[in-house]
Amino acid sequence: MKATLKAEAAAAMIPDGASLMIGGFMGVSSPERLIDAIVARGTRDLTVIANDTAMPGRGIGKLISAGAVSRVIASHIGLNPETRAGMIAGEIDCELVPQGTLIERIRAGGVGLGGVLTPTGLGTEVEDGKQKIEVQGRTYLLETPLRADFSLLGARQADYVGNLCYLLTAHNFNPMMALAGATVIAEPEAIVPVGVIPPISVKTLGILVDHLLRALLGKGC
Amino acid sequence: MKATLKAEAAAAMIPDGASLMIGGFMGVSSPERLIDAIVARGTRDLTVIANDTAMPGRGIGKLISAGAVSRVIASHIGLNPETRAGMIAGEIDCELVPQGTLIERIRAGGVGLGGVLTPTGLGTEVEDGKQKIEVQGRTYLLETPLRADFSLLGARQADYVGNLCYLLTAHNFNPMMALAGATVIAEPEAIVPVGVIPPISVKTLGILVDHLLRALLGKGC
Amino acid sequence: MDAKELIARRVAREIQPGMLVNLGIGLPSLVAGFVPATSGVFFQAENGVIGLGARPPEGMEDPHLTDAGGSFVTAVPGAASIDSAMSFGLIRGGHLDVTVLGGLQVDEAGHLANWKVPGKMVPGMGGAMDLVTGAGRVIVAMQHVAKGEPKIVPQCTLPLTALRRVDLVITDLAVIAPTPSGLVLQERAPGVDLDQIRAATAAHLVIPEEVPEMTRPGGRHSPGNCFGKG
Amino acid sequence: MDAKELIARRVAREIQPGMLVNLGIGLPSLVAGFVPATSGVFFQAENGVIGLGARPPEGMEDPHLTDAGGSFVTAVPGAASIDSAMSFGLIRGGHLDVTVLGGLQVDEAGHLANWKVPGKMVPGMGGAMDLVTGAGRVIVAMQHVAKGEPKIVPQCTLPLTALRRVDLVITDLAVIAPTPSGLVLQERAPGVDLDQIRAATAAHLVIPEEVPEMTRPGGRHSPGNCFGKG
Repeated sequence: MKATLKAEAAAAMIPDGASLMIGGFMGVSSPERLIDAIVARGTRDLTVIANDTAMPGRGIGKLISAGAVSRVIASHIGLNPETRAGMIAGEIDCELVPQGTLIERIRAGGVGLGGVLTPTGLGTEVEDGKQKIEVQGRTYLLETPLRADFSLLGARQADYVGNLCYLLTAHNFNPMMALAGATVIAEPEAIVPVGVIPPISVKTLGILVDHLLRALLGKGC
Repeated sequence: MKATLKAEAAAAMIPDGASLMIGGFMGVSSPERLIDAIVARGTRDLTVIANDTAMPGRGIGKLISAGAVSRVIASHIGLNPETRAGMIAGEIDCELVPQGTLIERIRAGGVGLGGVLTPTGLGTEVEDGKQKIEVQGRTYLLETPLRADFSLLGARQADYVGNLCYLLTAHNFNPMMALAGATVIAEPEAIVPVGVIPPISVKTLGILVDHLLRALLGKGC
Repeated sequence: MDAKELIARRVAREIQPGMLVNLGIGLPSLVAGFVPATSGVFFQAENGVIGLGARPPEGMEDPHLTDAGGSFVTAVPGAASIDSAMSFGLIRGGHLDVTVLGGLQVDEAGHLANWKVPGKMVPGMGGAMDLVTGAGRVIVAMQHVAKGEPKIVPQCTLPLTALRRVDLVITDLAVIAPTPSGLVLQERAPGVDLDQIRAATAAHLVIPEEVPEMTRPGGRHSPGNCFGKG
Repeated sequence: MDAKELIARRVAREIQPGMLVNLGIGLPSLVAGFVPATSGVFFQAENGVIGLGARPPEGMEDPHLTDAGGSFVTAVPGAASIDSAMSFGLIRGGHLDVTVLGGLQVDEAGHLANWKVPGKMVPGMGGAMDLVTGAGRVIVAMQHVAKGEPKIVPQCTLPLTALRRVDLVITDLAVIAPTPSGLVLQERAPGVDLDQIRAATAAHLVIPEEVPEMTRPGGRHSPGNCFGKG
């Protein structure tokens, strides 16, 4: 059983300079309260690994606007002009990774693989500096694992063991990031008693989740 | 929507010499009716890729007993003395693969990766003949993808789109094998109308399933 | 019929019943409107759903169900939700039958450039590189010319999306099939003649003796029956 | 107390509240009986469940819920079922805190051999190689001697399971910690003296001045309180 904590307490665990994997796709299923708390705290020099940087005012976009982020590893930043401006100004170091490669690198980091071979990116800018390996007569790029100090997840439902469920397109990067963060903090919309989530419905195992944000009850916290 | 077919019709698609991935773990969640139909048909010289060969009289064990299998790629054959006898007699060629490596090789074949790097097997017999690759200062074995002509799956429930659900420990190798067979045949215990399985409960996507065995209704077929 | 609708309708005819299809943002997303709901086609949104449906009625939007562009969508009966590893596993693993993408340039080798204009547009490739590398068929749906500049060129000057030769290019002027022997002009838009196409194309086109119009009598598709099976 | 129970009880004391633990078939599986249900320990069965419970009452077995040996089990509240890719992802990815495995040989380098006796026993390694490679801690639970032959040897003569040095060896005679400077004798079984252990061990043992008995007064574990927290 896990004690739940407030967003401020969770944000206080994250030091300047930390690397964060943050779930969500264009802000869908990102941990919004946790992000707000990091912004409020004024944490700096963060590395963010995520599919995208959402847009100003939403999800990871709020971290970008706050100037909290010095490095981004993402597949797409096109809908956030502030990320682009930060990149051009040299304030944000951006590594752009094909989406399928990004999720496999995160998975590899999470499941103890030293890397994966993918055909994606061959013959493009993406192959620069990467090892090429031939297998069964085809050439692949060796893509290396990603891990982070923290994984910050947004989920629909949790139980007090830490098991998580997501709805529909709100899974996205969350389940794999749960495997690849040294410390995993989950922000569920609701928490239910242990045993209420059927074993076949769990999408992120409670044993992977270190901290659970207290759910909002009505307007209070 | 997929028409359903009888086990005999499905078995008739599988020629002598075919390679089969067969789901199940010690027979749990193997497609028993399909296996029975292959045995009845007398198909020969099959390659079976599976976690294990179960035991005589159960799951893949029935194919071994029938002399239908000339090659096995598995992590464990210890509970089937007939597989061992066939191996010693030179009738069955056995490749033994660590379980975590086996499932990753199947996944790689299914998701279009050219291979994965794993630390498992380093310094053991498993590394013989394999490429070693260093990443971030650690050494890994390059393990190559596996695919098969057919994947034969056992599932709890299907809908007529072909979406599949499994119960508890009956998932095992089935979901990854669904990705790695050129033709995928699923044997559900029950079939429900389209729309009955919630989108978040689908564990194998219907678009991966080519053929669906008719479910047993009462005693009839 | 405007140019975008023309293109979308023509792309829709490439989609066969039962296929799994991924439509890019923008013009390609219009294609769904011309594929009959009864065809058993499943649309993928790479952010995590197989069985994407139309926009929901007002007031019935759900923040947990959006497409890759972040727009609210619905799910059809038989839909399934998946995480990003499975979503791109499907794409890279060859389980996606067709992807329809926009393009900045296509060249004589059939290479596509559609993710970057150095110094101008650097949004990141998102899923484009995986889609072009892994999909069963890659269809590029785009305007033939952008701001007076031909987009079908001898060799892409913009960064490539993949080494893979795309399968079909459908524009407001023509249908062009990249092949090992070059770009073959297969169809022309209604009322468009060969000179117009040549003038709007920087690349060399292989032009067969007969180049029919896109929407032709007796074809698989006729006006007023846009929901007929491909 | 028989030898197996002695070993199982001693292993159980290595398991801390909240851990994720995988128990091998046979002797290691007995450990679960000595870990308190209230400790929040989750047991993994690598065939696909986190939160393995006890054997079900007769008549309540379910063919869809078995352990890796194929025996019927139950699932505790908060359990989750997973496929084999996730199961071994947990193991190889370092998410499993402890694995308890049987052994055929352990040597002075701390190497374990437990999956093959060439020409005699060739069942396949199953999950053993991943477990020894990836688990947070590897505990070998075995008889000290098999059919008169020492199992703790200078160098394994049987094929290795992994290059990784195991963390602890618990037998019916002793608790031994493989370290960079050799096999350190940490505890002896009740009533067993050092000469007995030396005689039953082919490997060189590093023997500290004091080697307490496994079950000692004031220790973390006492008879009659086998369900006390580790």
